[in-house]
Amino acid sequence: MKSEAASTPEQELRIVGFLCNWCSYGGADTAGICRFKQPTDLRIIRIPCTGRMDPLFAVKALIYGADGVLVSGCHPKDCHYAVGNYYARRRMEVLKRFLPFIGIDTGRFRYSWVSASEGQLWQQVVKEFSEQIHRLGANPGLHEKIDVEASLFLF
Amino acid sequence: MAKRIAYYPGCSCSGMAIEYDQSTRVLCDALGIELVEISDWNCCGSTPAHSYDPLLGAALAGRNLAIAEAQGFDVVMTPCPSCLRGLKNAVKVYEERKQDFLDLLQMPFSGRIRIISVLQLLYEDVGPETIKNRVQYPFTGKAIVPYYGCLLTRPPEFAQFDDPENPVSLDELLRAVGATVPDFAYKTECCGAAYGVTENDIVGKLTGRLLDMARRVGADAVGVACPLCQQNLDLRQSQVNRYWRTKFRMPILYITQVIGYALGIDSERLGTKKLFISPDALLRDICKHFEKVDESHLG
Amino acid sequence: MRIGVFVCRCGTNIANTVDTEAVANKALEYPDVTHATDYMYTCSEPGQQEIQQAIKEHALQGIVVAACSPRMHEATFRRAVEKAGLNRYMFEQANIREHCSWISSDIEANTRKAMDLVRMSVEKLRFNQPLFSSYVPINKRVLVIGGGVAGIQAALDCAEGGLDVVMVERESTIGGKMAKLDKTFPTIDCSSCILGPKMVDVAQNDNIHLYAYSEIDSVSGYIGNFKVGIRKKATYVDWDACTGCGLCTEKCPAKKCYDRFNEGLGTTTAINIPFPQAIPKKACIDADYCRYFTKGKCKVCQKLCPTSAIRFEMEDEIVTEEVGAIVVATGYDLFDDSVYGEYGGGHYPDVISAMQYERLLSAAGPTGGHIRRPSDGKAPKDIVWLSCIGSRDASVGRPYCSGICCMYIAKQATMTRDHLPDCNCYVSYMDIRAPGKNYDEFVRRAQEEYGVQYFRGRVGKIYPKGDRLIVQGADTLLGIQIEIEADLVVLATGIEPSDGARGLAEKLRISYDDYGFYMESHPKLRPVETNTAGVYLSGVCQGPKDIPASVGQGSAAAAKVQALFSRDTIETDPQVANVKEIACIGCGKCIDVCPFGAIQWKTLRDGSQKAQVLETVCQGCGLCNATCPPKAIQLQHCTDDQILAEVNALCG
Amino acid sequence: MKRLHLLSLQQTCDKDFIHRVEKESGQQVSKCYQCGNCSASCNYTYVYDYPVNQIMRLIQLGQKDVVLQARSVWLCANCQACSTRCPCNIDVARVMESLRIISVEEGMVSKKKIKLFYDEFLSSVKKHGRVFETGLIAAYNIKALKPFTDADLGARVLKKGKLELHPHNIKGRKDVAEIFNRFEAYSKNRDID
Ligand SMILES: Cc1cc2nc3c(=O)[nH]c(=O)nc-3n(C[C@H](O)[C@H](O)[C@H](O)COP(=O)(O)OP(=O)(O)OC[C@H]3O[C@@H](n4cnc5c(N)ncnc54)[C@H](O)[C@@H]3O)c2cc1C
Ligand SMILES: Cc1cc2nc3c(=O)[nH]c(=O)nc-3n(C[C@H](O)[C@H](O)[C@H](O)COP(=O)(O)OP(=O)(O)OC[C@H]3O[C@@H](n4cnc5c(N)ncnc54)[C@H](O)[C@@H]3O)c2cc1C
Ligand code: SF4
Ligand code: SF4
Ligand code: SF4
Ligand code: SF4
Ligand code: SF4
Ligand code: SF4
Ligand code: SF4
Ligand code: SF4
Repeated sequence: MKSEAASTPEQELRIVGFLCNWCSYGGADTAGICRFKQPTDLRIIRIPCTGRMDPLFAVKALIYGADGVLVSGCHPKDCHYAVGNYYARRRMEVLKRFLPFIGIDTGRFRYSWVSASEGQLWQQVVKEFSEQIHRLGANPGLHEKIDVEASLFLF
Repeated sequence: MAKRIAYYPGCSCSGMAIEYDQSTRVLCDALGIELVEISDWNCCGSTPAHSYDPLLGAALAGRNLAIAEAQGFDVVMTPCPSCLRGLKNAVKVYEERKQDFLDLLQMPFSGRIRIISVLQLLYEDVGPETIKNRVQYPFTGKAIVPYYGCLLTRPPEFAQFDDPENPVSLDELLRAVGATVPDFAYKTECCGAAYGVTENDIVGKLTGRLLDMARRVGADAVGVACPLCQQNLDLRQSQVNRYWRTKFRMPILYITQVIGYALGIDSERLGTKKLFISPDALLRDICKHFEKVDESHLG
Repeated sequence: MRIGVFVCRCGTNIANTVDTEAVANKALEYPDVTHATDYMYTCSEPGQQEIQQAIKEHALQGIVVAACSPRMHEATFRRAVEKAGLNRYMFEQANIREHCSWISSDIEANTRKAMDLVRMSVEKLRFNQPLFSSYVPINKRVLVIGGGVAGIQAALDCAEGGLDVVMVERESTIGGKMAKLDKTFPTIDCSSCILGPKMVDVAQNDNIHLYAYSEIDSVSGYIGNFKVGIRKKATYVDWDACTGCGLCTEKCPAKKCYDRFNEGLGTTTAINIPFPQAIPKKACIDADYCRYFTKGKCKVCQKLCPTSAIRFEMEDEIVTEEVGAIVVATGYDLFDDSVYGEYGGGHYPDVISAMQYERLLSAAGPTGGHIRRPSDGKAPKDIVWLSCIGSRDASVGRPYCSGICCMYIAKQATMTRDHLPDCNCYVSYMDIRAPGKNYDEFVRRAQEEYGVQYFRGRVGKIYPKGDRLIVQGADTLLGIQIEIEADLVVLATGIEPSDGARGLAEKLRISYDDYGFYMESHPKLRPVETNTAGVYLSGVCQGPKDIPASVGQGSAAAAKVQALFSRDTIETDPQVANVKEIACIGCGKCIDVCPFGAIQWKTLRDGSQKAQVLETVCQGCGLCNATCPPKAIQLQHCTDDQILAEVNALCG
Repeated sequence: MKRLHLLSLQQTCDKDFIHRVEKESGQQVSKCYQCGNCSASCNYTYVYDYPVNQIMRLIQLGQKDVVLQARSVWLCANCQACSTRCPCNIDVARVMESLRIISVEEGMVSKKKIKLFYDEFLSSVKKHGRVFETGLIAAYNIKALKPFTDADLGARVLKKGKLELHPHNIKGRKDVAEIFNRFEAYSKNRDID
């Protein structure tokens, strides 16, 4: 079954957000509580920690047609689990370098650090990233079929 | 210990401090170190060039290093701490502003050359132990205070030698020749060298302080490793005495002269006659025939 | 699975910008959804009842509520579904308020987004599994590491509450630094008068078992059930027999031993009781100095001891204790001032540290409380204190403020003026930091009533002149250089974590900062907890503090332990990692990354090694899950399948 | 010294000057927390108009004119005591040196005689390849209008045979002069940038 987003008018694109429960998810809540207006393209998935973030999730989303992927967590040093986001940062950096190999524009991927109180910052991150994705336009999809599972071994 | 290194005397040591140059040469010779003067060396620019732009100073000093490199040397030794700083600065500027430096110098330069002072050579490469074993006339019973001056060990990251607050190299060399070495609190205080000519009130005050402290700790002489310090303490001692109404008559000897003398080198060859405050009485206590030393043991 | 979807209107909060009815209708098209409706206030009593009723009526097996943020009401709804007989993890909440209705006024776009969010929740829920907490019994004994004032306070508060306390102190007596102090700011109470009774209480309390002269060897287990190996270091004296009579210490011929208690002012004997009020008051031989150990001959103490307590053959011994919680109170050490060559600490005898000065002031100290300078025993006429030695100094790697020295300088200077009214006291300072209750008043008094001369500016150099010291400094308020001739210079050395703090942290699996101070779980809201459940902090081991703050934290840590022990069991959070043993290839990567040491090896019958998660220790971060190459380890309730289901709902 | 009475912080703060000092010296002046250790350690504080910690403070406040005209800038002997002891790891001597360089560029040299000495020194080097001490001191004393300074010493130096009466011209003195020329060209270009 097709998702709702796919059948929407042209101007709305599909952005998947992976947010850690303790900081950025709370930051997005704060932005909402403060009624900070944001573009509507983003859909958020809650994870306990950016350390939980398997780069494969982002790769799969992009391969299956998401137009952008945003990962956000606690500021380095503020991780609820002490070090999770250090691992995350390393993995995200590798991911960024890897995306061009499967023909995906690195501009479609971004990670950020936003704390639970930084509603304003969250609004800014969402605005900027949404604008960036709109500039890039809809994800054209992959030209070549690639073995997603195999790509795992690159990490 | 046959060893060949490049030698940079510098302007002071070929003029006012000629005895530092002489004593350095004869001492190294006696220790089996062959000094090869950098051919046609030029002034390193010293503080004045540095004050315009460290780049200018670096290029002037760099010419000497480039010549030494071309002659195949990997170590340059200089007795003068001010030249030491100038030469080391050249390497530093070369690392920081390579292109500007080379544009100015217009000579091939690799920057791999090591620059040391004669004090460093004596302390690290020869070692107090070696010197101790070769002493003929120990300075037993004589108190010599070690005065390093401000430049030899500071700033520590640049000097890469000894401790910046409590250096010991000169102390240990003096001890090696049998001298008593009192705790000298002004070891690294600045003597005002840079203003010998321009602001001699300042020099008078600072050197006076140094001499006073040396006397308080019971010094018979001051051992130095810098031509500018030496000049201020020795040549200007009379000015200090006028300024402070004191009657200092404190011999100021280069470390190369002290060691050379202890090793049995003729004082004439060490240039002690050129000192303004005569060290003769002190030297006579060490060796009665100080004017006619038998140098046969030097080999 | 039969899924019910409830879309909340939140009054107008959601309904104003989301067509909730349309969202509910759309939900009926999603797989497994058998019931969907919208409701005015879902979290209200009637709202919850509506859900419970629907569960029964439609035999629902899973519930999705599309409403506010789960950070707001997830717990409420989980309880509600549980009451209706579902497992509480068969619930998902879609955030259509904070993440949707409130951040855009475009009704069409919001409605579309809400539909997506509900769909993602439904797809995730289809992979949910019932999860069950387990209950592990708590061993209601607590270990306190470090017997300074902070550890003593924690131990006494716990024992007061009826808990069994094990205290481990590495010196031969408890008391820590406070036992060395003479008087304490800001009230100038006598330190041993207020600490002494507490130390005695530790000795006399039946609930406290003290291991002095002992250290932590190993720690295993988890909250409620730690197993701790304690190394009892050899004292060469049988403490059950020793009565602390002190005969041995009087006659021991090895009299040139470094006196740790007196900070190296003076010497002591190889067999030694640190001070008269020591707890336990037992003798201990320092093998580095004892003639029998160094030269093979002596045994004078053995001949003298009336209770035959000396045991030269004694060796270190490891004992094991089982506890349910740990309080770390290992305090601090002082910065080594000899790093500053220009001040001559360790070189000039009359340049001493503030702790040494504290011993000079103490009536029980090496000078009997008379202020005498170490070089020649003369009473000083001019004393200079230098603040911030090894504090606020990036060039020696100590950029932080030690927090206590400004105050103890004021204390030492006023007390000096009391003891020696003719002695001039000078203090060099950069800023005066005295933010406690009655603290600034105290510093003002030092200046106004006691005539202590403060000058603002650091000191550049100290050097001897005759038998005095010249202190060369600057008065930056005047913009000039100044000189003071002094008989004695006191360096206010800063605080650093106690020696070995890092090693202990590794054993306890707690984190420490760049300097080795232990990290609290949250700098404001969880100041005595660590990120390792069941391990608490108190005193200076967490960061510079004075006595009131150390004691306060000791009590706070005790309160946390009491709260933990007020239950008989710990309910574990089942949202933890879990290993599918068949898939595990035994690579050990998960063990390496887990920040909490929650994974260990398990050997199967065929001898193969598999990872195994300690449910009670796992905090549910998921780092292992993301790391595991064959994805054998999965974080329950947030598995790869569940996350990918959400991704697929959007992009598939 | 020119005493400052009222400093209007916004109007007199020259931010470009702060950047220039920081760039020239490679030091971050905002790191200075005014402990005063540099002034406590500096042997020249007593002749300075502004002790060196105040120089640092004035730079932080962007007080270009006051700083560049300060006597302290040219009385600093570059002895490195301050840099060795600064708790904030600031190379203070390097900052002072940068101020000398900038003050030359800006024509704001406070101690003209020291500058004069440096000029004479360098022109001696440019001419001969090495410093001709006798000529240098004579030239300096005449230009500084104090021909008899150190005259008492002159005779004694002469007696010891230490004064050279003729300059030693090195063979490569043209090469040395070329370095000076290239440097001048380089400085001019840099000014235009
Ligand atoms: C000179 C000076 C004067 C002071 N004056 C005052 C004052 O007047 N008023 C005031 O409020 N504060 C004062 N303080 C501060 C006061 O000393 C501290 O706040 C207080 O002692 C902290 O207590 P603590 O228990 O945290 O640490 P500590 O007293 O350091 O106790 C820690 C204990 O743990 C032990 N230990 C360490 N590591 C281990 C280990 N691995 N295993 C087992 N045991 C271990 C140590 O041996 C020690 O007994 C002063 C400090 C100094 C330096
Ligand atoms: C401008 C400012 C900024 C600050 N920033 C920080 C910061 O960044 N970080 C930080 O750590 N601290 C900060 N603080 C300090 C912080 O606010 C306090 O430390 C903290 O709020 C103290 O909490 P409290 O519960 O003790 O007191 P309060 O917050 O004052 O709470 C006391 C409560 O008791 C109620 N109450 C009072 N009397 C009665 C009565 N008789 N009966 C019933 N109720 C009563 C009051 O209404 C109040 O709700 C700041 C303070 C200020 C002024
Ligand atoms: S469940 Fe949340 S959204 Fe619904 S009424 Fe309650 S607070 Fe509002
Ligand atoms: S060991 Fe013996 S002599 Fe020493 S204090 Fe104990 S009981 Fe007394
Ligand atoms: S055996 Fe050791 S401890 Fe005992 S009296 Fe002799 S030296 Fe002292
Ligand atoms: S408390 Fe005072 S003396 Fe101690 S580090 Fe802080 S400012 Fe310096
Ligand atoms: S989820 Fe986190 S805490 Fe739990 S075992 Fe995995 S890495 Fe360790
Ligand atoms: S990382 Fe995965 S495969 Fe490796 S040991 Fe852990 S659970 Fe097993
Ligand atoms: S020593 Fe360093 S920090 Fe202190 S006043 Fe001088 S420059 Fe500033
Ligand atoms: S370098 Fe200059 S400012 Fe620094 S201490 Fe020396 S003379 Fe003073």
